[in-house]
Amino acid sequence: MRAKVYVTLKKGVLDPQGETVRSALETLGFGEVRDVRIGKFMVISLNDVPRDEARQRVEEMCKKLLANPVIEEYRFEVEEG
Amino acid sequence: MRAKVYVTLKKGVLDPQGETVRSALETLGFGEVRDVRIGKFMVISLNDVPRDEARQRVEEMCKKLLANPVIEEYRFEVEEG
Amino acid sequence: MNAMVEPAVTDALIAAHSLTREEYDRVVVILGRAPTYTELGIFSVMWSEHCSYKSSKVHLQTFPTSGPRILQGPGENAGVVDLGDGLAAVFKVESHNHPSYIEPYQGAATGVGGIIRDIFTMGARPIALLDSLRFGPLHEARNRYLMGGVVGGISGYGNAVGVPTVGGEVLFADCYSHNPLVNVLCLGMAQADKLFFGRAGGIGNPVFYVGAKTGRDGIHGATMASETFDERSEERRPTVQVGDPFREKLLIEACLELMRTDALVGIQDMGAAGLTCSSCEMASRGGTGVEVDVRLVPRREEGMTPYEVMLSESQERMLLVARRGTEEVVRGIFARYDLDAVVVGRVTGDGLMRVRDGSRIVAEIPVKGLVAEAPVYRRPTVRPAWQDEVQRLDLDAIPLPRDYGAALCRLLASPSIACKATVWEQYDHMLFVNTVVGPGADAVVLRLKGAEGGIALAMDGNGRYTFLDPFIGGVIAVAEAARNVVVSGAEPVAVTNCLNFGDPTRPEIMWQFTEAVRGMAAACQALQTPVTGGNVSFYNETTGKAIFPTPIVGMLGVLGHISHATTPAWKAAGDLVVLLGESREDLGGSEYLQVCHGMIQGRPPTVDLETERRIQRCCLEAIRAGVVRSAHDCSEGGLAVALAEGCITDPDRPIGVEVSVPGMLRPDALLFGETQSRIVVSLREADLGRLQAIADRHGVPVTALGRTGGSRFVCRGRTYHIDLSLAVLDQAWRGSLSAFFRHR
Amino acid sequence: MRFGIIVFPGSNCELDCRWVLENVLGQQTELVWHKETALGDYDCLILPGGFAHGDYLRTGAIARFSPVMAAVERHARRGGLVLGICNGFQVLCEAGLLPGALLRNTTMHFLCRQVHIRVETAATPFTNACTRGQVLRIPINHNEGRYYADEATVARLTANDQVVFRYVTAGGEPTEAANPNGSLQNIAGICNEGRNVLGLMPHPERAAEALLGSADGRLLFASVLRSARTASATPR
Ligand SMILES: Nc1ncnc2c1ncn2[C@@H]1O[C@H](COP(=O)(O)OP(=O)(O)O)[C@@H](O)[C@H]1O
Ligand SMILES: [Mg+2]
Repeated sequence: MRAKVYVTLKKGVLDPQGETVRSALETLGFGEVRDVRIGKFMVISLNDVPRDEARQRVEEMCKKLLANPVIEEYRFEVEEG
Repeated sequence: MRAKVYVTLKKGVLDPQGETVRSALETLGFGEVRDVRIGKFMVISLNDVPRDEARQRVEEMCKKLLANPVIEEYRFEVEEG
Repeated sequence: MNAMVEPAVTDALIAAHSLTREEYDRVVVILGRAPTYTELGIFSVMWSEHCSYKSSKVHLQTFPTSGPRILQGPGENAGVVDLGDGLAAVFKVESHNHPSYIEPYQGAATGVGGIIRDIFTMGARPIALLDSLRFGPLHEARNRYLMGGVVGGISGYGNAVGVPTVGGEVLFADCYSHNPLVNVLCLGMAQADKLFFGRAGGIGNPVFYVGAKTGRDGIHGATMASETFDERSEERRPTVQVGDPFREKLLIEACLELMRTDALVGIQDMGAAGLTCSSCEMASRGGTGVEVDVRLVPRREEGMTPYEVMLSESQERMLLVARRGTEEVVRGIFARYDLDAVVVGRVTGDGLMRVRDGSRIVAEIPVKGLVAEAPVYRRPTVRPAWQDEVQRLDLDAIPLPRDYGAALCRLLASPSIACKATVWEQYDHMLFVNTVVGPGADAVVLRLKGAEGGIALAMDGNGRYTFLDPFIGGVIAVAEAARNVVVSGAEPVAVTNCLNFGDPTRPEIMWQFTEAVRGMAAACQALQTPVTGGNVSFYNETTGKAIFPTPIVGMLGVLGHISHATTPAWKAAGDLVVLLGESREDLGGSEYLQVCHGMIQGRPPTVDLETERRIQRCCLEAIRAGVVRSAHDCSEGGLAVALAEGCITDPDRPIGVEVSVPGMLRPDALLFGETQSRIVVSLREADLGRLQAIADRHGVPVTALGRTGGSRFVCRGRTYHIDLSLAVLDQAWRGSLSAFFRHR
Repeated sequence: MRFGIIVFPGSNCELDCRWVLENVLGQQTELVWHKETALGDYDCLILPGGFAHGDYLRTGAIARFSPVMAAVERHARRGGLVLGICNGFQVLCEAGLLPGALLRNTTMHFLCRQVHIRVETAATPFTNACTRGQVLRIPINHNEGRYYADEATVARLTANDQVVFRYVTAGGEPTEAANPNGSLQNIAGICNEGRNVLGLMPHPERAAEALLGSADGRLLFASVLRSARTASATPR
């Protein structure tokens, strides 16, 4: 089974990479872009276990390693197959 | 409106970061993790336009700037509000 | 694809492997039969230009390669120079032009990784990188993208792998727009009596595969680097490799640790043509055979065929031969760094490269046939019909500038001359706390810890000169590199080089190549700086349009005492500014003609190597005697630019200058001409006599130009007058490149 | 005095720290591989610069779980000195031994250059040989040096005099132009409440010999030596 983890910068935290992409898009003629925020998208393949157990394990992974609560927040989905 | 863009490494392209995170998770006791691939997750806020038009524009953005066709592929969703 | 069924070897398949009919027939003779698919792949990479040097070999043999300090000339993974005190410098330059065009960040990054492996393979700790780069004009977004990616890749990989990038050069011209050049030099330090070589010795000894796992990366990268670009290059994109500087850092430490044991017999990096090239080169050097079983090779991907495993160019991998019985020592060391170390085969006595897929033999090739009997070509050469045309230059038709100050500023702002700080600030150039003179001077100077002395390194090569006259271009590449090392306080001792040219099957290109090599050989001879190695990159063309022929010279110099380190910047107000050497009316091929008149015309300045040698000796003696406080050679932009750089290159201490340049030449030639063998020095007034004495002994003309001081650049002559504030010069020189990258 | 220099896979400034401590300051050092679980008795531990675990995921994120870190933490809790330089600072933040985090430079570029930093407090074992307000010339070398912490934390740091260095102009002004990476309030280095753990982005070991352009960085090591002397003078 697979987990998809999304790690993004917290609201107040400045995202220079996103801002750089926004201004690059603007110079490329995409003036309609108001704001860009860039985070991480992780795809984790797991040995099959009951969904709830998997959910709980992935939650642990995020808390322990994948996200830093000082600057980031995370969200994830677990899917079969 | 907002577009969510997912940029991932093509299949077969080495992902040193993902592999390093996988082995870190393993040493942390998450032996059930078989594989980790790390990509980008971008949230783009746009001025409102008809959905199809927005879709087409975001497609262009991905082609032109957001993804590197040499090693990456992309996927996106456009949502109101 | 099922490992058991391999495609039949058809004419189409042979062509797809860029082997000619004749080459294929040769393969059949060597094998005494038709090759298998895997064997065809092995021959195609081993006989590619990149691995076999088939078009360049006979010419490279004309380089002087021996000297009292040379411990290892061309032929091994890198050259080795004796520094005394039991220390040896190991250095070499490598190109990664084609991969960097296809994917600038990863192309440049993996180029850095590759040259570093060449160095620690020899038993040396890599301590410095230099990068020589060529791009198209920056007003084109595509060129900014390429440069940003390449610099980012060198920064990203070099910094993380823990080898400082201490210097280099960047030059710009239209011809590089569709074919940028990325040449990287790596220097390592070793104990002279503890060098290692890529030799497979000791029949029955285990062959270890160490480092990263094998994937389908860069399959046919070697043949790609040997083909001209066309629209179809896009399709080749999947062959791009991704570098992992972290794994390479671990590989460096693990290999150096292993080298401190007595387990290691021979070691070789897996570069172009990966496992194939490394195993048969080791067997060839060792006069042995090698057998490997692809089943045992650690893999990253499912269902790889023997063909793919043998040709993969996955990065951060090494092949090594250990003494039988030391297997556990090897495994133990690599385990400590969490790296794979697997026995994949053994050394044999039958002189064959045998590849097994388990019990099945998929390739069995005489090593001699692959290496020693590889094709060698003396390709036809023709002086291009247009050569006379581009050399013609009618000075009378060229108007003098109305405003010489404006012309100077345009030159200082020309990206090829402008300050490259936006580039080098992205590189860790201080690691290992050796960098006494970092990027921004004529050469970098590194101290040698625990010794009195130091070493200097410079890279140079002016493609425009070489285009206008390949022989002179070759001479100047060597002479300027040596001069840059000399003005930094070091004696030039050895050369590495990278020869970037077009399609060698075109007689005009081959003529450029042979002429440039002839010029380089002559200069190396005269300046007593043997060639210890290098790299040839052919097929630098896109859709039939070749780059300027661009030989890049990496010059290694030795400082007897680190206190001899000297920089271009004035040291104090009130010093005398003196020119060593003579100015001639050399506007041909100058940056001034291109920038101010849009012309790439004329004959480049000629070099009298005896004069060059005397001026270098003179400058070095003056530096060692403590007579001069700054030294800077005249290169692109000529005397005026050299003087301006004396004022502004030290950001913390700008110092003005007031000079008048005597001479009967037309003023633009006097100020901006690029006559070679000229060096600007500054010194205390009291030392002028001593400088004069030294110069007389060497028969070097000395011209006092004026004095340092104030906050303006003032330069007067009979018919011109420049008076600019240093702020204006600084803005032109320092502000130019960063303006192009401001959005980033 | 005995220094332990922690070596993570990917660290690369450990030999430079060793060079300065042994050859410039005549001290004893030992390199400690990250897989060690017990530490010899060291007066000061140094977490050097580099790219532990390739800086993958987040700088310092994986290194903080290295076996040796438990021992480092015990050493710190016991009041032992810990100096984190650049990547070492990032590791200490991830490990929670120092508050806040270090983010991507706002320039979006790796930056290797000399900067000026001002000593904001001499009341630490790492700055007691400096004077408050003294300006030091020391190089930076990082891609993720933008110090960030939430307002409450920054307020607490300021109130407790835990901000040890700020990026300033040569004249000592903490201007925006003098801030190379977008750090909050130009913060270049901080210490913990116990003042025995310091993290900074600039590299003092790269500014310890005049030959290399500046010897200002030596003051940090000199401070450590001095505090050791006073400590040994007053029995524990
Ligand atoms: N790509 C680069 N990387 C690092 N340093 C560079 C690079 N390009 C130029 N430099 C530095 O800029 C200075 C000027 O380069 P260059 O104009 O080639 O000098 P010269 O004219 O004396 O050969 C040199 O000190 C060189 O080290
Ligand atoms: Mg020069």
